[in-house]
Amino acid sequence: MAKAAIIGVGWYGPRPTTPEVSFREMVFEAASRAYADAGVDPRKDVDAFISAQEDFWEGIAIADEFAPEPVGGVLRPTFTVAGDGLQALAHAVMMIETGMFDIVAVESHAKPSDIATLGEIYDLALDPLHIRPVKPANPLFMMALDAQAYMLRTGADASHFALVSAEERVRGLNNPRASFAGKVSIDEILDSEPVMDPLTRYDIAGFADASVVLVVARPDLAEKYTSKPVYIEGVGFATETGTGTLEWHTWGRMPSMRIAALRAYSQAGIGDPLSSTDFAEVEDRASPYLLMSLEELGLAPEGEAHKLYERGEYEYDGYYPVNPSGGSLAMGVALEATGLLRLLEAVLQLRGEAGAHQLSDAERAIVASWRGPPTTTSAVVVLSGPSC
Amino acid sequence: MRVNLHVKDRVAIVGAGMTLFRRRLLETPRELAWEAARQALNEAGLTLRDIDCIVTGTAPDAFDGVHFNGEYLADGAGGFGKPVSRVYVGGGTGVMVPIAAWWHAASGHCDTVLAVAEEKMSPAMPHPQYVFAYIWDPILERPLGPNLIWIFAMEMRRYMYKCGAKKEDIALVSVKNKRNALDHPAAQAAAKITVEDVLNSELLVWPVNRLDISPVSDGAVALVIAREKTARRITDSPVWVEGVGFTLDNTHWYNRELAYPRYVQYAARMAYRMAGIERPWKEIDVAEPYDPFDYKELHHIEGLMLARPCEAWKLVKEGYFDRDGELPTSPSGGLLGVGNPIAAAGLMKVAEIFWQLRYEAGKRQVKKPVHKGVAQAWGDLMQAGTVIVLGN
Amino acid sequence: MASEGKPVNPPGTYLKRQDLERLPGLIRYKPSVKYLFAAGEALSRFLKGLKEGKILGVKCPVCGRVYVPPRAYCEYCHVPTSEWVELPGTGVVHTAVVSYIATDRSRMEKPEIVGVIRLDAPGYREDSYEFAGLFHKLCGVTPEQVMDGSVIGMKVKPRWKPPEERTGSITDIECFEPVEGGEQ
Amino acid sequence: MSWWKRALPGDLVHFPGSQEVDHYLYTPGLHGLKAAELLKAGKVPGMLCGDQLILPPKTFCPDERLSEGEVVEVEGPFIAALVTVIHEDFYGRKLEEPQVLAFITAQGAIGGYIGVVKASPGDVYPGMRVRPVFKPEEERTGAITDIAYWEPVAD
Repeated sequence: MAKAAIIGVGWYGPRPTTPEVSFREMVFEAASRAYADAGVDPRKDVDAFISAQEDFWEGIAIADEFAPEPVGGVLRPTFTVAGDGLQALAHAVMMIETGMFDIVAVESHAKPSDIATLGEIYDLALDPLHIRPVKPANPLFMMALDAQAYMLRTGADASHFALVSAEERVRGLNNPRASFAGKVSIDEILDSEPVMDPLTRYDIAGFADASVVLVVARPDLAEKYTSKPVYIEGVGFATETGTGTLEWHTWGRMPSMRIAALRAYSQAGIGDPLSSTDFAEVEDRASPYLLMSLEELGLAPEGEAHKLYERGEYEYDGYYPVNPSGGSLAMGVALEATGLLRLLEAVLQLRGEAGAHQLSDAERAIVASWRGPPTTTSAVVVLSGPSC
Repeated sequence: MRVNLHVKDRVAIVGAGMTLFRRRLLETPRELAWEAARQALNEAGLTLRDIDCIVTGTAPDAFDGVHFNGEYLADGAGGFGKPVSRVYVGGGTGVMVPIAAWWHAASGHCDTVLAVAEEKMSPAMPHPQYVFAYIWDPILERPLGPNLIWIFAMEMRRYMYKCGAKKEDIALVSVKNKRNALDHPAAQAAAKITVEDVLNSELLVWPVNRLDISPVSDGAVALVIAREKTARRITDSPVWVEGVGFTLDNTHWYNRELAYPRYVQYAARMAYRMAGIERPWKEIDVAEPYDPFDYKELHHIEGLMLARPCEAWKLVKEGYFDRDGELPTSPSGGLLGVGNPIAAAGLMKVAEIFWQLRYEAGKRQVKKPVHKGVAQAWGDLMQAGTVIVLGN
Repeated sequence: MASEGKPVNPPGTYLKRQDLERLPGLIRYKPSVKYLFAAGEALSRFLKGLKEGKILGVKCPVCGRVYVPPRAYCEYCHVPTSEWVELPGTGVVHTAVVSYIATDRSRMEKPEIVGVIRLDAPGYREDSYEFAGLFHKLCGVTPEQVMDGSVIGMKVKPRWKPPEERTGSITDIECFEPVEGGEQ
Repeated sequence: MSWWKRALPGDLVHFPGSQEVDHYLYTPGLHGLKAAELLKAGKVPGMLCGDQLILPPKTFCPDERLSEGEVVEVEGPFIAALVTVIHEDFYGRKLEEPQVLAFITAQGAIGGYIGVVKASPGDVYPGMRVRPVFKPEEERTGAITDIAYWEPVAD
């Protein structure tokens, strides 16, 4: 039994910079497309609106002030989730399941091109007592430590990360939303300058401006609005520990993603995700996380993800395609909109509207997101398409 | 608004806890969350093992001085390997937290939820007022060098003009709430003061004097929320969440009438409808309207439809809202008396209604018998209304 | 004593200001948090108008509302706005206050009067609740006029900075001042 | 989306802004006050939750009762369990000198410290033994920065 249905999607970007629009105008464009896609009037048909954003990304203290106007939520139930867009989606699902809301709109946007000191804002995310004063030279250091822990545990090496980075960036050439795509070889990556051992700049995703809006409905109402509903069968999210205790994190693993996945799978009635779903869009803001995600999501046996990846099992035409979109490495990290961008890719696949990178077999999918360093929160969604 | 009244599961509050509210606390933000969470768990007789999900609230991050403040607090709120999410609507956050916790439980996703709100304003130097400069529109408003108090003063001035209230009428709210707070063990700004004291305190932005305003505070509050079956196992006296409502008005506050908070009224209507309340002024026994400024309590009493527009200030004069009055408001002492750690202050109001409905408020217990109470918070650029109706 | 009441013994360790500064293990940190906000199409045009001494608004094709400051969309109809209009700039004071403190709460040497100006918008579908308007400073009025209420409803107009000093900012308008003989 | 869009060169405004305060003062918290005494004495603080040693001390334990931990001295030995050499900052600018950053734990402990290891990038590896080097006593403030850096210990 589906918990909710996505009846409309709209987006703007993702692109490394969008000087032509304010963040509000960007949200309005994405929202207009989503409501047109769903055939709903936000001022009459939508019962509540959720925005996923964070103050320091926005440059505004209590940034939710600016949420209602562009999304159509003025004088309506509107609020903000400080988390990845998939967490906001989880709230929408819960709201619908109470029986009190029929249609909920979910919005998330990112304008990293508006931020002049993005690195220093990442510094502000580090624990002020134990980590920030140590002055790590790069606030994303968690990615390198996780990568090394993963290597030590599984025997993977830098060439496996390079393989993921090359594969994803090449794959993005088929995706019009992938600004960071391009042809690059494994050797080029391995020979390039390291950023933080063992990661090169090819292994770390860039940042992108984007806005994504979803229209989510009670599942039994979906067909009233669209012939192509995408159903949410399960949604889970979890936090491993706070950033105030990042040192307690299990390095080289993403326990939060495992917990989130198990919740989502149990709701969807999934035992083995590999045989019950057709493809996945998973976390990859640094290449090692793609491999870690595969294990945490149960898509690869413990410690084997890099070997299966090397064998081509997760290629576009492999046994189980992972990130047919090219992932964040090709599309960029859109701050809190990252999860929704990946969900958008999955929705388009399930609706058969993915264009040049449409999979032939796409009926059920997994989407997983992580909020990025130094956080330990993940969210996982199980989706099924109209033909499922 | 379309509201389906057939909600799947009844949800109750079964425990509450809070820290002291003070201008400057030694505890880190996550320690504050921890202390409040632990108190709430203890009061409910539970441990973290019994908790399925966690909802946190805090806003804005530039007070604590930590980006991803929700993530930073997560472990303090008990978020180890559990679903944790943070919601916010500025000052309305404190009541938004139990609203979100409500749907975590009412949807069947979680049996028990720990709802924690925290704010530590004191790290921002030289004065937390700095941070309030950033709530304004960066292009149209910040270049004018605004101070947060301007916005309230402008609203208060408009209310006075429209409703004929005078500064001394409004000051009575501050006198009442600070007096009520004398009986609150966590209170920061409890005092026996007179209207003259308010009028003679430092003039900040006419018509606002220092004693018209709640103080700068650190603090945290936590609630334990559970679905009906579990709630009845935990306690003999659960307090039911009977209605929830929330509304955001537009960002452009200077494009609308400021004398009446229609966003609070919309949120209240949503909550009352869910709770089956048709005549709130008769059916509500005790209320905690949001009172960061004294006139704000009047504004919100009217928005909550507990008094007619422009009449709340007259009723205050008659003692109607006193603890032994017809409809006691802010028996806790409110933000003016207990203190105002933004998000935590709103949740403190919900905790007060919880204690009132359990007859556990001690000296603060209102005189009349209580069955239904309402708590409300407000925030952003005079645009957010969050309302929760509780019943015993 | 029936009960002391909840909460019982709320925890927390209060610090005096001077004790805070002396705390062992205290961390002092200077943040660097800067932005360059893309104003977008609507506000960019509005700011350009200010530089030219014009107050521009934009109209909703569905409900007819005139938005000042302009937005690319109507927030009530959720449609793109269509026609640009130039407003005369005159209006009435909706509310006004006298500020004795600056942004950082330090006391100002000279009090400042600020308020909301409800702008005249010919062709605007008037509404008792919503209106075209700006938040700005007021000059040429006294604190006493604010306090006795005579400033509310007063007819005002923008006092522009000289053209060469304008930068395309809301501060290109120095303040709003009373229109001669236009009181009430 | 509006019909009047045109975006001529020079038309679009970018407006500077910030979200800064003058500075933040972060209080050390309950555990921090106790840890400060140890740090000032040139000792590494940890936390006991029952018999389990946890680094760094964070006041409360990750157990079901959120019980309060006990701040204790950790004598070591310390191991740089994970080590990265940082070559570029967030903006892709090459550092003048690469920084060796490690996750440093103690035998039998959960958690650890994030710390800078003073060593040549070619000489570091995960699992290497390190020891803290404290600032001179008169410069210590009780903060984590009292540990100036960590250095390798010859095996």
